[in-house]
Amino acid sequence: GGSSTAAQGNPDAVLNVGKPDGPQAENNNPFLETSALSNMGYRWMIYEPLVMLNRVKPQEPGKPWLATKWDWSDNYKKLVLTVRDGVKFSDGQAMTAEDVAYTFQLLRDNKALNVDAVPYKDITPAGNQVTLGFDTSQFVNQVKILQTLVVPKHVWQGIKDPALDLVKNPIGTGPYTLKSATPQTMIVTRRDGGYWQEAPKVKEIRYTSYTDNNAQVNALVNGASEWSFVFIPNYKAVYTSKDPQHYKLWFPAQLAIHGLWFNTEKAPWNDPKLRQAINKVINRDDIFNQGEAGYFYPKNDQVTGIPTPAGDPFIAPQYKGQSVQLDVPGAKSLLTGAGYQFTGDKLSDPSGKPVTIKLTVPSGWSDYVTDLEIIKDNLAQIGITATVEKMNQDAWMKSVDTGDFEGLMHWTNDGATPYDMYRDVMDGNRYKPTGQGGINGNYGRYKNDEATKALETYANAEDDAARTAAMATLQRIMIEQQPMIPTSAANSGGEYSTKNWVGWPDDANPYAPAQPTLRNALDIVLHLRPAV
Amino acid sequence: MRYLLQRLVFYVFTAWAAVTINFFIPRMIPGDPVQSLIAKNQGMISADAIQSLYVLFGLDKNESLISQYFDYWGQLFRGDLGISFTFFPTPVSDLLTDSLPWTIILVGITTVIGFAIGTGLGVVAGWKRGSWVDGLLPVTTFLSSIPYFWLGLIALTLLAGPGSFFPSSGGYDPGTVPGWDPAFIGSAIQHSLLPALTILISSMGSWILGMRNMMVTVASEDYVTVAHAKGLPERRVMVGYAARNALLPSVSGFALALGFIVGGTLLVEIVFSYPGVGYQLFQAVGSQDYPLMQGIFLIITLSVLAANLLADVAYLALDPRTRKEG
Amino acid sequence: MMDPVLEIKGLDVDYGVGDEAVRAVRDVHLTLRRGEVLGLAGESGSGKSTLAYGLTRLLAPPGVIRGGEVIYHPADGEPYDVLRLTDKQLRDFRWAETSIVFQGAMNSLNPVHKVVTQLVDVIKAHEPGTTRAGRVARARDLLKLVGISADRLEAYPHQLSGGMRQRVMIAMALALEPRIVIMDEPTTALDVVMQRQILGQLVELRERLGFSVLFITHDLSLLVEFSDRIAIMYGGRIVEQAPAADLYRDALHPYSHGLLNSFPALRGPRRELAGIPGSPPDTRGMPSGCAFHPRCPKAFEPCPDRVPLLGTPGDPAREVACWLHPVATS
Amino acid sequence: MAVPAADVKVAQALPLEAVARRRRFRFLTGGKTVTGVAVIAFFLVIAVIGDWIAPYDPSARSSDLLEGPSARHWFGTTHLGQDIFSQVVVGTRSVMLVGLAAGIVATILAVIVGVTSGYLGGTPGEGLSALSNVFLVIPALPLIIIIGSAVPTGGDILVAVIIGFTSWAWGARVLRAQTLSLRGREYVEAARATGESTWRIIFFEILPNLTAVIASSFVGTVIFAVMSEITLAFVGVSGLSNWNWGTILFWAQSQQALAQGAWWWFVPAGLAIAVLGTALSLLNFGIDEFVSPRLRGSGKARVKGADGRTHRMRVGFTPVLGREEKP
Amino acid sequence: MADSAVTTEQSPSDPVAVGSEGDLPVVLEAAGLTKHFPVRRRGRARRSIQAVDDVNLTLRRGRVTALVGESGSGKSTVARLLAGLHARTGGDIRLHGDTVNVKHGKAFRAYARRVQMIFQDPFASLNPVHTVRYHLTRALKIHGRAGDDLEQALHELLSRVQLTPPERYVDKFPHELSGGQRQRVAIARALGADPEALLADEPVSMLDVSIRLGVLNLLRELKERMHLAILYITHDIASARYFADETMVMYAGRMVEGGDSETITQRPAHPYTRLLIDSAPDPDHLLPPTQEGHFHVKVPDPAVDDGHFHVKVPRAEAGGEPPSLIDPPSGCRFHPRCPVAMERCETELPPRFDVGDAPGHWAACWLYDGAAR
Ligand SMILES: Nc1ncnc2c1ncn2[C@@H]1O[C@H](COP(=O)(O)OP(=O)(O)OP(=O)(O)O)[C@@H](O)[C@H]1O
Ligand SMILES: Nc1ncnc2c1ncn2[C@@H]1O[C@H](COP(=O)(O)OP(=O)(O)OP(=O)(O)O)[C@@H](O)[C@H]1O
Ligand SMILES: [Mg+2]
Ligand SMILES: [Mg+2]
Ligand code: NI
Repeated sequence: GGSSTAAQGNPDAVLNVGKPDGPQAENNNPFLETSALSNMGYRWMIYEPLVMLNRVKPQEPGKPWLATKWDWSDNYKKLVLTVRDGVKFSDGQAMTAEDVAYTFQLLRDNKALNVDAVPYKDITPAGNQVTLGFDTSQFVNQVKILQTLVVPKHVWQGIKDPALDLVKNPIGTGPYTLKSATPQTMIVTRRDGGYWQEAPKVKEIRYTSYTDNNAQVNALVNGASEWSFVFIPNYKAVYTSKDPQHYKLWFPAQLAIHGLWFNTEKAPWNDPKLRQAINKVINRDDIFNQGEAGYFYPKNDQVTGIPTPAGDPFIAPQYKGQSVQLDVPGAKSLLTGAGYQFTGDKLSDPSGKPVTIKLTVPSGWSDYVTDLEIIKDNLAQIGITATVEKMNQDAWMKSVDTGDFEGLMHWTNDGATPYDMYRDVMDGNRYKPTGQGGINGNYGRYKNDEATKALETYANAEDDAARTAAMATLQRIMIEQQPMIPTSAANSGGEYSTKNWVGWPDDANPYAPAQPTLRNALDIVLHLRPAV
Repeated sequence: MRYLLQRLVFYVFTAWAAVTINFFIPRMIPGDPVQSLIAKNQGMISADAIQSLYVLFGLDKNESLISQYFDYWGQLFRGDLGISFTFFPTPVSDLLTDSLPWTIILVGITTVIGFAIGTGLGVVAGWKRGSWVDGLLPVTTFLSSIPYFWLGLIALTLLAGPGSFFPSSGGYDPGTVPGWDPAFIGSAIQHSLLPALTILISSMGSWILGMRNMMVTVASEDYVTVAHAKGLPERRVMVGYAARNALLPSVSGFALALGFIVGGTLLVEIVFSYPGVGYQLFQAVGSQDYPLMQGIFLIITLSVLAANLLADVAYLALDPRTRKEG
Repeated sequence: MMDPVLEIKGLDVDYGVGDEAVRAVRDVHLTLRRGEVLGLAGESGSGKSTLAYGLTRLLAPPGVIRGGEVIYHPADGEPYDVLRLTDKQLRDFRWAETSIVFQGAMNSLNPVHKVVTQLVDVIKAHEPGTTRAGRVARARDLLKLVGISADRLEAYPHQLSGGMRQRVMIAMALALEPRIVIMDEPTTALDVVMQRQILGQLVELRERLGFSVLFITHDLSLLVEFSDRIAIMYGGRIVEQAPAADLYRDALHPYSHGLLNSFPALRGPRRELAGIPGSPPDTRGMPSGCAFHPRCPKAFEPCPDRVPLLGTPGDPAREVACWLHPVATS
Repeated sequence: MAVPAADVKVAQALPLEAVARRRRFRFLTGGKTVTGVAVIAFFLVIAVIGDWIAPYDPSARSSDLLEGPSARHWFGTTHLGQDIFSQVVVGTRSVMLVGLAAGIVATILAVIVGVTSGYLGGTPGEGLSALSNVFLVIPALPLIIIIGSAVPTGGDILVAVIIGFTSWAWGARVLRAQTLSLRGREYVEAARATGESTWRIIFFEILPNLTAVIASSFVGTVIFAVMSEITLAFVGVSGLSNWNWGTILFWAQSQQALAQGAWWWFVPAGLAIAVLGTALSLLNFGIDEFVSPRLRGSGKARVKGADGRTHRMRVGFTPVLGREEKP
Repeated sequence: MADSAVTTEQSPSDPVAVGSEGDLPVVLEAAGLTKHFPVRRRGRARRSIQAVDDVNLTLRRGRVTALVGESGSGKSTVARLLAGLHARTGGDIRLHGDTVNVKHGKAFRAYARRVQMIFQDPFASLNPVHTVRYHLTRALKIHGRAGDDLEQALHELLSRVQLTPPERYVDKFPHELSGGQRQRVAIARALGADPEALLADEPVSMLDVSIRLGVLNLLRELKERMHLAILYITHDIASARYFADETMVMYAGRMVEGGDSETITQRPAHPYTRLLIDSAPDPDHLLPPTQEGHFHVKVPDPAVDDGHFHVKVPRAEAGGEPPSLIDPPSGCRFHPRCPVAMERCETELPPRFDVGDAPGHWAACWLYDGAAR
């Protein structure tokens, strides 16, 4: 609940959103991740997706938004979209199937804009319907396609090179229009009318870009920011305790993970037994509490690595409810069983070489550094000497790209199903030998034909049963082979204050991830009510 | 005139060399802007986007470094600084017009004030050796030895906070829209106070010290003794004779400081979330944004050179001995 | 005998204080009379400059005046001690009553101000009532006085030759028509032709304006030619003082004698020169007794132990401090 | 009024050489310089023995998470329970090492470029001078950041070398100016006339006379290097993998120590930097006074007269001892 | 007014009679020596300071040749040219008749061994950071004269310049020495090479009167003992008379008069020399300074009874400013200041004319044109 002064405190019905992204340029191109519009998140106040999907519950079908109906057929090779009637762009022109089709054409024709690399082929508008045809099954891409935002054809037709345009005056179907944009602050205001559904209560949203986390947290603490997505160490002391009644944060997991990767081509890390043993000793609680401040990247100890609860529907029945247990003796016996020896408290591999590992991390990434420090301690318990080496980010990126590392913390892709995440971990089609750069996933150089096959099956299967089977296979491989060791789930959340506005998503009402830059941000804004 | 012409040739050469170095050095960094962008977003941009980003940034064409170098010069001569990667496709020049004024106003004014106050105190300290102003020296030395980001953070913690007059971040109030209206200017000034104070405190010491030592040196010159012997009023001797001459070496230091305004304030801008060039450069380096880096380097180089030229001219104006004539 | 304008009594000047102090000028008694040129000679380091700056309190740190009096006799009014003046009084006294021409003219002129500024400055400070035009006109006249054309008023010091700069300094020294002009080696940096030009002018001006000159140099032959009276310094003390011609003909102090014997003569018979054996005393460890005794060919029993006092050896116009010439009074 | 003979004897008792030597090292007697030397010596000792005297392994985690200063942890602990006192102590080595090594690299470069360009004159001299001007124009800190990121995992020495390579230009410029003025000195000409070779003139006639300038530029570079290293570590771009004061501040900052109220995490390292910087500046004073006899000669600003009154040394108004300055 | 009496009294210690100069072997010789310093200032035309123009000079064994002239007339430049420290613009330098053309390396060292220079300022010509020992050892070592017993050679050298006992001086730094002692060290350093010719550039001008004499006497003694050829540069013409056998007068980069010292100082021929001598302070002259000075010019005019007439010029005006060397006056460079300048002086450069009053006395002045013929 809010206080009675809240409404008085916010007579203009302003919502202050902050992000620690540094000064922005006036760039409102909705297709580019580099634009201020995307960075700050006001993209979704202006442009709207065809379908509103909730990442927290990936299995839910999604809310019809600009499309009222979407029908897949021909094993996900064909999609028929029914476009909503009565939607108007903010310049007053009606949105039609033409606009939707035009948007897809833009993506198809401009490789640079097609960030998701969806292989669009046939795009045919007809009446209030648009039909998309594909050469391959788009099962795994369905979310990406349905979430596509719609731009007005009459505006974009006149743009010479859509990838190089700053779109000074963005026009979309969303409830807000851009009022002003300066490097520090961008302001959107509610449309005077003509929005296709009930207008939001928030009249104006101010997006402020702070230069670093400290400034952003400061702003949250002193109320200058009411909604943000930023890492807060010791959040209780620093943030929520400052106003426990109003200051909240919520960071639900999404279907992507962070974890410890090995170059699985390098001995002894090519030995699944060793990896399994390590999996048994990594203290995920410590990582969660100390590295991730007890909330940031949610703890992930599901044996399959699939974050819960978002991934619950995908976990094979035999693995449901199983979590990794800290088990140092178990790890030790597993190792001795596999021919490893302990001399004193040092581990050596079957060939007698001591097992050591160099863990690398970009020097400024404090949570990963902390995670690795913890892992280093954990590994010492089974006699593995680890060193944490901080290097600069670019060099680290390069070492990831070429496989020039022994162990490191890295993330995976995110998707509507665990497919994307598993694909990143063990897709043999993406394998490149150590030393060769240009890799796109599979940083661990993991090669397992069964896994590759299972991934292909999952993407192209004709029926759900085959998919479920493939998913189970992948999970089994993950457990048996442990190509990487998940430590945390990726999140999509945020900090918010209920002082002026209520109606935010939370555990009780998880209708959207509370992150101001995701599509769902619009859904959240539409849910907000002034605190009374 | 001939002298200035000579300097000009020198400046042109230096500018060329600096621009060339500025072009090649950023390209020594391993990796590329796309990877940096992906790393920055840690999974928020999917790995599938790599290809589209390469296409977007135009990095898919394999051009040799040398031909890029010549293209770059071509661009420069057209007055085109290129397009930033981080803020693709915003032209670098737009970014600079956004950020430069902030830096120039904040740091420029504080540099000038710092120089003026520091030099003034230095004059008095040097003239009245042993007086209380002289006693300030150890204090200012200590203050100027404190890393100023640290000073800034402490100042933020102690002075800024909920309800404080000093805002804790930004260049202006988020509610105001930049423009020449009193509300905005007032808020901009209010926001600049703390960073300005930090810069002032940590930069004044060296001015005081330099000027004091020069004053002590100059005070023992014969012409100062003559000025005393002439029975001139003390102020006239101090200002017109001693300080006027002692100032000369500080002029080039000051000019250089003016030149480094653009580049030297990275940390202040980070600490105070101030929307200036320093932070932009830091960001550009972090994300391998060559065009932006080069653009900022170019500005820094040019402003240092311009400041040097200014120093030359100022010297010419201040020190008649450098005006060589037959 | 002419009236005194400046009497120096028992002046002691040190560099530094305490044990480290250098006693550069010790117990100096000297009188400058109206309208005369008093030459002050002596080896380098004997304290000539120190004396000159000390009496106007212009010594740079670490110089301190340890004691003594400098009595000035103004044209009208009671004599007063310059060392007792307040800062304000001293400032007014300076230049109006006593002006100084320093050794190096290049360093005496402020390099960043024009000649006219520096000339006008001094007039303005002492005669605030004058108008700027009047002051500039004065400055123009002054330059003419020393034979520099008025168009050099707008010049900066570095645009003038050494000789011109020195003459500008002389012009400046005369700006307020002071009664005393102190000249510290005004011509050592110049060559003989220039030197003679400038000194000729100076002597002529003195005739016209009637000021007294304290002329410092270690070039005795120059002094003999130009001054009325000569005082010789050694080791911080005046050791002899006499009319120029008398001193030249018959120096009483062995040091003065030695000095005169160190100049090769340009005319007259070529003679062998003896010079002075030994080297000048170290200021930090001055010999006891007569400071000259270690180098003195005529040193005898009292010299190493007792300091000879300056006194009249018979001829009332002269004074000497040497045990060879017992003095009537002390 | 004669000087008592006893006075003279005392003055003579001091052997001349001793006096001269004493004067040479007079700059060491100033309180400022002694303080500077003492503090730097202290830090150097810590740098050497830091690893042994640190009570804990600076990276070791413990269960005392984020605790304030106590008898067990003098400077408190980090969010991982690491002992901050140990971090500061152990971190001293890296700071001193980088500072000194960068100072040495930069000084050597500055000497080579500055002195040669000053002495040689002509086209090679101008060329070298242009080179140092170019390096002067290029902003050092960003350059250090960039070069720093070009080398993956540099140790301290590498960072020092990079800082050294980017910060020599100012010193070279000063040295060049000095050399230019020394080149015309008669003793250099005299050495040439004696038949000395060029390199001998540079190394034996000119360089020794630049000692003080070189020393002061060395100290200046050390200050700059220390600040750069700390800045690099603070913004988290350096390849430094071990502890230094900058990394402590980086951690404090990334864990928002001040917002958490953990001032102990932030203050000691910052103060250590300020104290070291002050000490280095103080040393610089000493060197300055050593270089400029004028700063040296004007040692005391106040003197005590025989009457016990103090007089302020003033240019233009020589104090008259035993007399009041103002009636 | 009558001339002051001229008593040419040969110093008893002077070993060389004036007339015998031709017999002594020439050590170092300069013919047509010219040095122009380029100046880089405004204006397109490349200008230069004509510091030394067409100078002829001969240094003979065991003789002192004085070079006098006002400040900036090019005296030091001549010495530097002879020492090989400047490259000459034109002319020839011959050591024992062989043209010298070396700038560095071994050959230069060999030359330096035979021709050494003493610099003007004893305070500046010794490196403050090196001891006396270093300075002298280097001089000995470079020229391979260190031999087996360096210490011995050092002591010998110091004794030769009367710095005795040597042990007291070897380990001193220059700042611990007095001016005279420094100048002696500088001389010792020059002697360390055991040269044949010594170029002494105002070796005493910075010294105190009493010390000055000591150094001059020392140099003279060395000349006599070691038969050095010495070039003594000064603008103190009285000391040239005292010390040198032969004197040359320079004005604005050119030699204007030469001859044996006594003749030059007592019977100067060139108007500039006269100005110089008249300006020198001289207690014996005892002319009231304001009185007009006068020039004695010997002209071939039988009408004048005593063989010369007097030109009366007020002294102060006789001076005038020294000429610019960038744009030197045409003809005789002295003509703008010359009280007896004639028309041809402005256009034609006067060659050397024999004055005729003493052997070897010449002047570059049109006044003596007739005297020669
Ligand atoms: N700042 C100083 N500190 C210590 N001693 C000094 C200082 N200035 C001068 N002296 C000493 O005082 C003595 C007198 O110096 P002063 O300059 O008066 O000599 P001078 O007779 O003018 O010599 P010169 O003819 O060389 O100008 C000298 O021995 C000198 O060494
Ligand atoms: N290195 C140089 N570059 C340019 N000009 C020079 C150089 N050396 C000397 N000159 C000029 O050459 C002229 C002669 O100088 P030089 O030093 O030979 O005179 P000098 O007769 O020795 O004078 P002084 O008696 O003052 O020592 C002067 O005008 C001087 O400015
Ligand atoms: Mg003096
Ligand atoms: Mg000379
Ligand atoms: Ni006559």
